[in-house]
Parts: sequence; C-alpha cells; structure tokens
Amino acid sequence: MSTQEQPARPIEVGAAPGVERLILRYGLLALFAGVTVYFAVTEPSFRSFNNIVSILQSISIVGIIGLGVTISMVVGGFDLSIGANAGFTVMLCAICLVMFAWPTIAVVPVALLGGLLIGALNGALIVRLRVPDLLATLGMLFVLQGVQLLPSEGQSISTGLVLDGTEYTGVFTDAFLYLGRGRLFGEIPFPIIIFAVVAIVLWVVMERTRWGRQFYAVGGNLEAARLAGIRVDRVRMIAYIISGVLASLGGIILAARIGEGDVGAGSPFLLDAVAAALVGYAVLAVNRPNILGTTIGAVFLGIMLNGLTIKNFPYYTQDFVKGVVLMVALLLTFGVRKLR
Amino acid sequence: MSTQEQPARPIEVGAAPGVERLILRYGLLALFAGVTVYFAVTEPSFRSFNNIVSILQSISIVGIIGLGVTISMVVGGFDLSIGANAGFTVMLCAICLVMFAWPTIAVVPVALLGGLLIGALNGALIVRLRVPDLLATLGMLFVLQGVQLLPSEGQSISTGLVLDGTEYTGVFTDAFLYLGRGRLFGEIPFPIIIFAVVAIVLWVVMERTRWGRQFYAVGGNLEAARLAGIRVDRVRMIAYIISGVLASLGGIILAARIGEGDVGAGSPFLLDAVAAALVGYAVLAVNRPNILGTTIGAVFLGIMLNGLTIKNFPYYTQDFVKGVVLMVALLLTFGVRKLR
Amino acid sequence: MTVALREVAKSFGSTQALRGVSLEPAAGEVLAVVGANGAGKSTLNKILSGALAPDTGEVLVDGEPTRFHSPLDARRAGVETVHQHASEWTIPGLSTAENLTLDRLASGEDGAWASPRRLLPRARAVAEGLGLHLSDATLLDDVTRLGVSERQLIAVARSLAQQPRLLILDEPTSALSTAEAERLFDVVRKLREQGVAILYVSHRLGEVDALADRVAVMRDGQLVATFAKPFTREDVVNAMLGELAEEIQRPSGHVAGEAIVRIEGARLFAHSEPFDLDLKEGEVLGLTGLIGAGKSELLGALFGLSPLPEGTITLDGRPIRPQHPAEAIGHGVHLVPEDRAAQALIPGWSVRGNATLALVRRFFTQAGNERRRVIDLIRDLRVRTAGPEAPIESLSGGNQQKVVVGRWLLKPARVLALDEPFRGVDLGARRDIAAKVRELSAGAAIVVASADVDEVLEVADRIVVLSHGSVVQDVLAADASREALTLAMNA
Amino acid sequence: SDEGTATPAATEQAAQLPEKFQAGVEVALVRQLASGDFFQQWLLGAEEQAKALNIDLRISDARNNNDQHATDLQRAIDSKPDAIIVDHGLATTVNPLIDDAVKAGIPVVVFDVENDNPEVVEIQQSDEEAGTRIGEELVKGIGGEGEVGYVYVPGFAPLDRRNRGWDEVKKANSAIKEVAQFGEVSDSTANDTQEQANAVITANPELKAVLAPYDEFAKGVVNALEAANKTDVKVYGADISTPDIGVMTKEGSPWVATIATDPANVGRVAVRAAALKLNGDPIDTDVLVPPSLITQDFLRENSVKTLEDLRAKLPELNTQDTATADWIPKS
Ligand SMILES: Nc1ncnc2c1ncn2[C@@H]1O[C@H](COP(=O)(O)OP(=O)(O)OP(=O)(O)O)[C@@H](O)[C@H]1O
Ligand SMILES: Nc1ncnc2c1ncn2[C@@H]1O[C@H](COP(=O)(O)OP(=O)(O)OP(=O)(O)O)[C@@H](O)[C@H]1O
Ligand SMILES: [Mg+2]
Ligand SMILES: [Mg+2]
Repeated sequence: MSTQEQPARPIEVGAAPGVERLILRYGLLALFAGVTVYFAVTEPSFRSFNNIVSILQSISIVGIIGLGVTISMVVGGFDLSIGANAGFTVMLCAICLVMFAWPTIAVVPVALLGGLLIGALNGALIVRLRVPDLLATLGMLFVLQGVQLLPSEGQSISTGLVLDGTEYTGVFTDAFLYLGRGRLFGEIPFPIIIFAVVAIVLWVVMERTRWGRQFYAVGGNLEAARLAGIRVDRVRMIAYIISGVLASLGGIILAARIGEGDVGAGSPFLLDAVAAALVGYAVLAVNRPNILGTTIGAVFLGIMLNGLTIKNFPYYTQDFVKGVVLMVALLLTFGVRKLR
Repeated sequence: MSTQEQPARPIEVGAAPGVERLILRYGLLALFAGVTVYFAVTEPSFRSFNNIVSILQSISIVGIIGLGVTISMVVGGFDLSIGANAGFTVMLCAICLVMFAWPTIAVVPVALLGGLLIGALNGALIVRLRVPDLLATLGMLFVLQGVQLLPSEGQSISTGLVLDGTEYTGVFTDAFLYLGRGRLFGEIPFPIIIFAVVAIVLWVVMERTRWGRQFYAVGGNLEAARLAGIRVDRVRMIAYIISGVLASLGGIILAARIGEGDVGAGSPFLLDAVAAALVGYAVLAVNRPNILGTTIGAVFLGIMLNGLTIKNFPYYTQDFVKGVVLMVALLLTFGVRKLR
Repeated sequence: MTVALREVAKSFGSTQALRGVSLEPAAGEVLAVVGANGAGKSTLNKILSGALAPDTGEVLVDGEPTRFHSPLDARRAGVETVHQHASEWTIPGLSTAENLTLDRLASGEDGAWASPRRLLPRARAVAEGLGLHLSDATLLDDVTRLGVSERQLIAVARSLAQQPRLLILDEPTSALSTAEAERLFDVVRKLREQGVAILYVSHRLGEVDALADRVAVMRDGQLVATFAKPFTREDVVNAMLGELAEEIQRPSGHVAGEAIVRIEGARLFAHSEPFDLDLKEGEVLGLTGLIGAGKSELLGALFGLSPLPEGTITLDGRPIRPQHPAEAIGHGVHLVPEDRAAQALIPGWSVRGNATLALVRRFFTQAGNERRRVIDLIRDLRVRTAGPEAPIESLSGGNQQKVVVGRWLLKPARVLALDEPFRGVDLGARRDIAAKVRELSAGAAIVVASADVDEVLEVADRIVVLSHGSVVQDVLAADASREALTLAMNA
Repeated sequence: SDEGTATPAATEQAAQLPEKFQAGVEVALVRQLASGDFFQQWLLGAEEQAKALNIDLRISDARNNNDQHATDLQRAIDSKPDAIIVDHGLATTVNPLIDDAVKAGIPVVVFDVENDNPEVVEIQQSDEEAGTRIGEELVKGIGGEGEVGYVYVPGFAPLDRRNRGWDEVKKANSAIKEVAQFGEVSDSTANDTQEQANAVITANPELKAVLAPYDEFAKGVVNALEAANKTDVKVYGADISTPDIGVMTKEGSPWVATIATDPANVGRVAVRAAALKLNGDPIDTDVLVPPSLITQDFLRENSVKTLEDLRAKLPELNTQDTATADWIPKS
C-alpha cells in the first residue's frame, strides 16, 4: 500500500522456547479449532457432512476473491476493486447470457478476460503511471460500479428483461448454472472444487517456486528486487492480473449461484475478502499475506457465521461474537509475543 | 498499512519546468475546477448560495471522518474502524438520548469519549501489542458493528422504542439536533462550521507545527523518527485517538442529522472517507496523505454527486461518471509526470 | 569479453551526474574509481549494471553497443554489482537463504522449485564463497535479524557466486570491519587472478593502495585522471579534490577536561567483562573494535536504545538511565546512528526536513530560519545538492551521510556520539566533519565509533578498543599505532 | 417488544393446538437480510406468532449476500425442518432450491419472492396497489397538476412493484410532471438520499410534491426539505415505523401521507401461513397483505406517537383474518 511504512516485523518465532513458541505459532489455529470443536460438540447438525459442505460452499467465493487480494498484498500493493470487479463480472455474465444469448462456453472466457483486463488496467496504472495502488484501484472500483449499471440502466438482468421496448429472452444456461450449483460426484459442490484447486495451485506457486519468492521479494523491497534482476514491473502487473482474474472467477461463480444479473452483488465481497486475508496474516504467526492463512481465514469466518446461525444466535449478536473471537485471537497471539 | 512497501516517491515537482510543473501541481485542481465551472455555468441552481451550502453540508460528515483517517495514514497506519465507529456513536447517542433521556450536554462528551476510547484501544493494539494496523482495526470494526446492535437487539432507536416491555420515551433534544441541523447566523449549517474548524486546526497542526512534523516523520521512517527523539509510540497512539474522536464527532453529527439511532448508518462512511483521503493524495501532487488534500477530495466528491443529481443524470450513470472523472484526473496528473 | 562505457552522460533534472565518461575495466585487473561525494561514481556503476539508462553515450559489451533495459540484461552480460546503499542489499520479509539465492531465484537457473529445503544447500554454498558460516536457523530466519554488516556480506557473497565477468563493488567495505574487509580483499585478488574485471569504488585510499591496478579519478561527473601502478596517494587526492585537503589539526599537547560521562561496572552483554569508561570534555574519543564488539551497543546504552544489563552511567555527576532516545536527548546526549537508511533518513523528505528533524524546538515550525541554517550546513560540509528543498533521495550516498551527521551538528549537545559517521564519506568531507566535531568538543564529550582503525587514528584524541563487549585498550591517539590497535581488537 | 407482549390468550390456547404443534415443530426462516427496522419488526412479529404456535424458529441471515442466501436455504433443506419460510430473495437464486424443498416434501412459504411453484405459498404486500394508492393520494393532494419529484432505485422488487403502480397513476394524470428521479440505496439510505434531494430541491423551485415510496427515502427528503426551509413541498411516502411517525407528526412536517403494512403483521402472517401449510390446512398460494393509507392528519388527530399506538388506533393494520384458522391463536 502506499502509505509510507516500516516493513512489518515478523513475529519472532525462532527465539521463543517451548510452550510459548507453540502458542505463537499455533495459538490462533488452536483457538479456531477450539471454537470449531465447541460448535461440533454442542450442535450435532454442525458436524454433519452436509453442513461441512455448506460451510465450504459458503466461503468458496470469498475465498477465491480473498486469494486474489492476497496476491496483490504480497507484492506490497492492494486491490480495492475486487468486490466491484466481481459485481461487474456478474453483470457481464448476465449480459452475455440473457441479452446476447451466448453459450456458456463463450461466456466464461469472456468474463475471465474481463477480469484480466481490469487487472491489467489496474496494473498499468500502478506500474506504468505510478499511481498509488489504493488510489488506482479505488478509481477502478468507482468505474466498475458505474459501468455495470449502464447496459441495463440499473436494472437487474434476468430472462425477460425489457429495455427500450426490446425483451431479452436469453437464459442462464444449465451449464453455466452448474458452475455455481453443480455437484461433483453428486456430493461436492463445484465451487468448492474450484476454490480448492485455486488455493492449492497458488500455495504451491507462492511457497514452493521461485516465482512465489519473486512476488514476496517485490513486496519486501522493490528496488533491491529490481537490482537483483527481478522484473518487478512484470511481477506487479501479474499480481494485479491474478487478482483481477480471481475476482472475476469469483464473480462467475457468484453469477451462477444467484442465477441473474444482480446489481451490487459484488460489493460485500471487498470487506469479507480483505478480512479473510488479514486474519491470514496472523495465522501461523507469519505476519505477512499468505495463501494458507487466507484460506484458513476464510474457512474460519465461514465457520463462525455457520456455527452462530446453527446455534440460533440472534443476527445482531453475530458480528459482536465474531469480532470478540478475532480480538481474543489477536490478543492471544500478539500478547504472548509481547510478554516474552 | 502493514504490507511491506517501498515508500511512495514524491512527485518530483521541483525538477519539471514551466507548464509541466503547473500541470503537475494544479492539473488535478484545474480539472476539479473545470467540472465545477461546467456545473455552475450549465445549471444556475447549482451556483446558488443555498446549493453551495448544501454541498458543504453534505460532505461535512465524510470530511470530518476522512480527516481522521488521514491522520492515521500520516503516521503510516490505517484505521478501518472509522465507519463502524461513527455508526457505533450514532447508536450510543441514541441510547443516551432515548433510553437514558440524558441531556445533550452529557451525551456529546460521552460520545466523544467513546470515540476516544475506541481510538486508544486501536492504538494500544497496534502500538503496544504490535498487531498489524489493518488487522487490529478490522477486529475493532467487527466488534463495534456488533456491539452497537446489542442494547436495542438490532432495532433502530427512537422515541417510543419498546424493549422487553419497557417503552423508552427520551427524545433527540433540539439542542442535540442543532448539531446536525442548526444554522449559524440562520444561514450556515452547523456541521459546516465544525468541519471547517476541524480542517483548519488540523491543517495548522499538521503543516505548521512541530507535532505535525513528528506525525509525518513517524509515517516516513519510524525508526529514524525514534532515534531523532520523537516518542513514536505516543505519536501513533495519538493519531489513532484523533482518528477515533473524529469518527465519533462525525457520528454525532450524523445522529443529529438522521434524528434516530439508525442501525448501520456509519458503514458507508468507511469507503467514502477513504476515497476522500486518497483523492487528497494526488491533489497538489503531494502524493502523501494531507489535510488540505482530503478536504478538497471530500468537497470534490460532494460536488460531483450534487452536480450530477442537479443535471438529472440517471442514478446508474453517476458512479460511472464519478469514476471516469477520477480516472481522468489520475491519468492527467500521473501521466504527465511519466511522459516527462 | 569486456564491458565498457563510451562517452556516457547522465543527468537528473538540473544535476549533471555524468558528463561524458569512458571507462574500460580490463579482464584481470582491479580498477579503482575514486572521487569526492557526488562525483558520479555510483551513477556510473548503475549504468554499467543496467539499473539506470544513460542519457547519451553507450555501454559496450565486447565492443558492441548494447542497451541494458534492466539489471537482468546486465547480469546476463556477466556484470554483477554490489550497490552502495544498505537498502539495496537485502530484502526484508525474505529469509537469509532466499536473500543469498535471490539472483538464481530471479534468473531461474536452478529450476522453478524453491522450497526452503531446496534453498538451504544452495544458500550455504553461496555463503561459503565468501567464507561465511551460517547456521540453518539463521538461514531460515528473516534477513532483518542480521546486522547491517552481515547484510553487506550477504550482498557481496551473492554477487561472487554468480561468477561475473565484471564485478562492481560500490563501497563494499562501508559496513565492514578491517578483518572482514581483509577477507573480502583476498577474494577479490583471487577473482583477479581468474581474469575477472573488477570495478572498485571506495573512499578508503588504503584499500585502493592495497588492491588497485589502476585508479580512475572522478570529479564533477568527469573522469579527470587515470593512474596506473605505481601511483602515489598525493596524486590521487590531488586529482580528486583539486587541492590537497588540509590535514586535521589535532591540538598539540592534548588536554582533556573534566569527565562528563562516567560509565562504571558496565556489562554490554550478559556475559561480557565489566569495564569503566570516562568521556571527557574537550576530547574526541575514538571507539573501535570488530563488528559485534559492542560499539553500537555502548552508544545505544548512552542514548537509551539498549539499557545496560549491568552498570551505571553518570552524566555530570548525576546517574542517568535513559529508556528512550527522547530522554537521552533531554539530557543533551545525541547519537548519529550507524545505518543511515534504516535509522536516520526519512524518505520523500527534503534535505531541510531531514537535517532539521531533531532541531525543531518551537511549536510552530519556521521554514525560513530552518532554511538558513541548512544552507549554512550545506556550505560547511560541502553537501552536493540542488538545494535545501531537494529530496534526500537525490543526494549521493556520502552526501546523504553528511546530512545525517549535520542533523546533530545543528543542535548543541553535552555528549555527541557518532556511530560510523564516515560511512561513504569522502576524504575531504571526512575532514570537514572531523573539524566540525572538534569544534563542538569544546563544551561536550564526543565519541566516534568506527570499525576502521585508520579513521579512528585520524580523528580521535584518545582511542578505546572494544572486544567481546569489554574495553581491552584505552590509549591516547598520540601513543597508538595501527598495528597495536588491530592486535588489541582481535584479542 | 414493539407489537406488544404475547397476549395471555395465546398461551391459554396453546393447549388446543394440533398434536404436531404441541410436540413442537421446527420452521426454518431463511432471510436475505435482517438488519434494518422493517426486518427487525417483521422478525418480532414472526417470533411472537411462532411462540404462540410452539414453533421453534431457526433463523439465518444472508446479510444481503445472495450466494449466502442460497447456501443457507440449501442447509435449511438439508436439516429437514417441518417448514421453510423464505424472506425476500432473488427469484432465480432461491426458486430452484425451493423446488427442491417442495420435492423433499417440505412446505414452503415465501415472502416477497416471485415464485410460480403451485405448492408454494407466496405472501406479498400488495406493493403495486400501494404504489397506485399513494400515487393517487399525491395527485389529489396537489390538485391534479404540477411538478413532482420521484425517489426510485430499480432492482429492488418491492420498489419495482410500487413503481408499476405509480406508472399507472402517471399515465392517467398527464398534468403531473415528474421533473426529477433520484435516490440511493445504501446502508445509510436516508442520509445519502438527503444529499441528492438537496440538489433536486435546489434545481426545481416549482416542485409541489415528492413521492418517496420507501420510508428511508421519505426521511431523507423530509430532512432535505427541512434543511432548505421549504414548506410548500409535500412528501408522500410508504412504510411506517415509530421513528417515521415521529417525523410525520412533527410540527410543520411535509410528510403528509404514507402507505404501509405493519411489518410485524406481515411476519405473523408468514408464520401463520407456514403453520397452515404444514398442518395440511387449505391456503391460497397467493396471500396478499393489503396496505393501509395513513395520513398525517390521522396520526395527529389520534395523537399517535408510536407504532404501538397506531396499531391500537388503526386495527386494520393487523390483518388477523389473513391466513388463519380457528386453531391458530390470534396475536
Ligand atoms: N535519483 C537522483 N535524483 C537526482 N539526483 C541524483 C540522483 N542520483 C544521484 N543524483 C546526483 O548525481 C550526482 C552523482 O551522484 P552519485 O551517487 O553518482 O555520486 P557518488 O560519486 O557515488 O557519491 P558518493 O561517494 O557520495 O556515493 C550527485 O550530485 C547526486 O546528487
Ligand atoms: N558476547 C555477546 N553476547 C551477546 N550478544 C552479543 C555478544 N557479542 C555481540 N553480540 C550481539 O551482536 C550485535 C552487534 O553488536 P554491536 O552492534 O554493538 O557491535 P558493533 O561493534 O557496533 O558492530 P558494528 O560494526 O556492526 O556496528 C549486538 O546487537 C549483540 O546482540
Ligand atoms: Mg556513491
Ligand atoms: Mg555498530
């Protein structure tokens, strides 16, 4: 991000002995696990296969988008446009399907290409013109939020939409809907599969390959990375493109889930995705954006929402409980480090 | 924010000669002015005194909150909890006024104290426990969003609220409402006065005093600031406290504007306030958070909204136009620099 | 196989950093490049290493004009560079192992996979090239855990491991102590034998004497002279500064005043030997020792950065125990920290802002007054800059250092501690700073810490050698010799 | 709570509930959105009726995230409740799942969802009628001609339906000139709408009335008028809540009429419908809850201060006859 800042210090795991080290590294995870076990023990329906699937299902879109924003954070940037990008993609899919009556096979690539272009545009603004990342992606957010409303004049897009006297009769095809609603082997919802594949691929790339190291290097010290021969502009560009593509992938699934071009469907995902990525910072005491952390963060937030709902907590207490658990987690992890 | 990052390079104004230098420094302002003049020329009602007052009135809350987040950005941090803080304050005011029937004179200090405590808590998490700023303030966001719903069990709070069989009959007093609706000299809405005072005081402090210098130094290089004898922890703490207090000040005015404890009223202010602060980065080519910039940013966004509405642009084009103008502004400012 | 520059010019805004320089480091030679701060040495290096593009002129690879579009292109042509600035050496957030193998991660010559396990042996091999032994824990830990000198060594080791055709070392010993520098020299000589061309930038003429086959002298962005072996130091200095810099006038018959600071029974590290030390009015105390000997630790204790595990400090008879630099400053104790990028400079700020950071006393800042004082400072220390409002990044390394030192020269002190103040500072400026410091010593105790024995010998009235956290020698400069000090350091 | 404590009668009647209910039944309430006054009142009504019927109401809230809404609904189906109530939602999102639920033999009641499944009970506030009636009231109020402003954001089903009603009124009254259309739906709708209303008021000095068929819109417009000291513009709104009553009855308030159903009543109707359905009692597939026109004068004359008072003074708000049976306790 563009505010000037010291690099965050990693949590000092190496130095802490025994138990404290364990608390540092696994305290947050343990707390998450504890909450999960509590739900599982007290609510049989929580631990049912169907419910576990439903939790994963509910976080797959947030998770995918969150992974995208994580990548932008890894290179030291920030992509504010992810939610708007997903919302834009929802409308784009709806336009292609309903207004142009295109087949799924054409819509998905177009939608992904849309995300890619948005990411590339963000990247170009930030990398080429040196617009501060938050500012560039904020501009993009406004533009996308606006542009998605233009074709249908602000209306939601579903079969039967009437615009200037023309009725559009394209439909959300079954193939398209499968992307959000289908189940592999009749059991596992397709979005979960996509999320899992994305998470695993990104984890391998970011943690186990030289490209991942390059991303982190760029985020750590741009100039030193450049001087070491890393093509920093390209890396940053690619990071924003990945972020854009993942946001649009999330948008495609979202479109297939809701089955119509719902105006404003993407907006809530900005905060949720960022929340997952941020919780991921603290997981495993890494203190930097990381794929595994974001994934765990998304799952944890999903578990909280699901568990609290199953326990029939009134809606107005849920945010509070979620916030308190997060705060306790932070106090635990960072407090222990501090006391040492 | 906490992702690791190169310090943003200042736009090198000194080096550019003549015209380019002017474009760099005043290009964005000129564009804003151009848009404003366009509205003023084409819409007589836009330039009426009443309308100008109404624009200023409309941005005063965003402006005040935006100034708060600007301060947190100046010290190299970020306060995500501002919107939730404002929302919390709205509910807090409503509780004090309606449920406890307190007089205004008691409610306002309590509400400001609430904001102060929230800021101090944020600061303590970030400064003492070294929780990354985004993470700490995100936790705070959730907690506040939750806690504001608890007392009234998720209901809006207004005179006549019934809870567990008790009816609460306190009212939003006229004195309190004056804070949001009153007019000084019968002409100038009170919120504008507050905004102006806050902006001027902060501008003087940040740009002309030792304290301001210290705030920027802490944001520029924490360690260097510390070694120069600046009490960096104290400065960062104060920054978050200022941010908290300003968010709650915004919340108080908001409460007085809407005249009831409206659940969720604060949330939209996060993005709006951040947007104003970010636009402020680019204004005058400073490329860092600054008070004047945020103020101009808020005014500009207010002008856009007002002007487009007066010109009766369909609502679905407004975001788009706003985004495009922002983008053009960015391309202009940063593009010129790049070409050089 | 040569890389050369032909008539290269480069300017930044109105500053002409290079005005037509041709240079051809030959295979198997060490070509030293010397020149005052801001002469253009680093700019030249950056052009050779692809980090900057020349405005005019060209880079020749084997006689062919070539455009390096990025550092990667230069590295492909066999040019390896250790840059001058600490911030350019390593990447925080990555492990030491990753930092050691950064080039290979960028180029992909070791394949795509880069798990920590895979990187360890490669990293160890790179470190061995410079004789560095690092534990696995250190290799896996974040590189920021290492001190600034260790990070410089990492950068050097990384470049060596690439088996360059042209190796550019831009003040590679700026953060190193004499012993480590010696080790580096051995490696450099070995490379020379292997036919590598080496471009060596340094302000330490001793190193130049010891290493260089040829010396290129730069002044104001031009190559003013080249000397082949044998050359004399006078020739070089003369060409460099245009006149012979005045020797520092050490007052004859050194008379130190009262002790201002008394350090008693101090342990720097938990298990080091306790020692006593006085800092006296009117005396410049030189503090030397190997890296990790505890010089910074000692200054840090005075300045409230790292309280002593044991021992007392009294200032003018009153015991002090500062917990924060602000407290120390309140007592009149000032410190110029050793790592200018990390600890002293505020990026994006002007020279004025940086120089006056600690000065501001009044509530309202006074731009006019500040500007006047900074202009004086620029003149006194001969800072090469476009003016007080120029961004600090636009200054050459040595000139940035002058601003950092200058920050504390603007403010009257009771105790002034300078940790490695001459890092990257040219001969002339070193003497300017030393003279200025001596002026201040009239009413204050001055400590100059440096791992470079020669620097200490040049500026100090009294010299204290630290080893393993304790004082092992305390002599008047007049009675000290290079050899005796070096011996004591390594005790 | 707002709609009054459960009447003692209700508890007495529990004994006469069908066996199924005496043992306790579980109904899943799958909500698209829970925050906001309307939804909170709705829930209070629903909970109260559920309690009277010995129904265990399992509530989920998708927070306006339609993907989450679908997931919640799926989970509700998986947990095999005795009935499901779907509160709001996008038709294309929830209808396929509703069909699944029907196939699985679960009775389904929807509120404010367009659904064609004949097995599903669809409850609606008659929004189109509401649009027409408040529109006609406006026409009457300004003497059949003049400039009016209109607050509307497409894409929200009830607003769209109310818009259809208003469209008809406009067609029938050519002397009415709609000079501005604006509005913004957000977490802070009233405040955001106020900013726009400010601009509209300034731009149109001839404005005679504003139709703001959603209470948040109306509040925003009222605040804007107040701030601009405009006393000659009338506001016609929709929906009602205690704060709204406060705003309407305030001295000099321009908000002269509103068209509303009682959200708590609608919540009760939804639960009753679910109860009927799961008990196998006959029930229409379309249940319309008719709106009532509430004028400023009425509120003032009866010194109505709260929703509570209004319910007492305007009993028709509680449509006790909608979707009911003898065994269902009145509340
Ligand atoms: N990025 C920049 N922007 C503006 N001016 C610059 C920039 N980099 C270098 N300069 C200027 O170019 C000139 C040469 O700088 P350079 O860093 O090459 O000097 P140097 O010989 O390496 O000095 P030193 O011994 O202090 O390292 C200096 O006057 C410096 O101020
Ligand atoms: N005997 C020791 N016991 C514990 N820690 C030690 C010991 N010797 C060195 N260290 C560690 O080494 C670090 C380097 O010490 P210090 O910075 O004071 O050395 P220095 O002489 O100033 O070297 P430099 O030239 O790098 O500045 C210290 O931070 C300290 O933690
Ligand atoms: Mg240099
Ligand atoms: Mg040191």
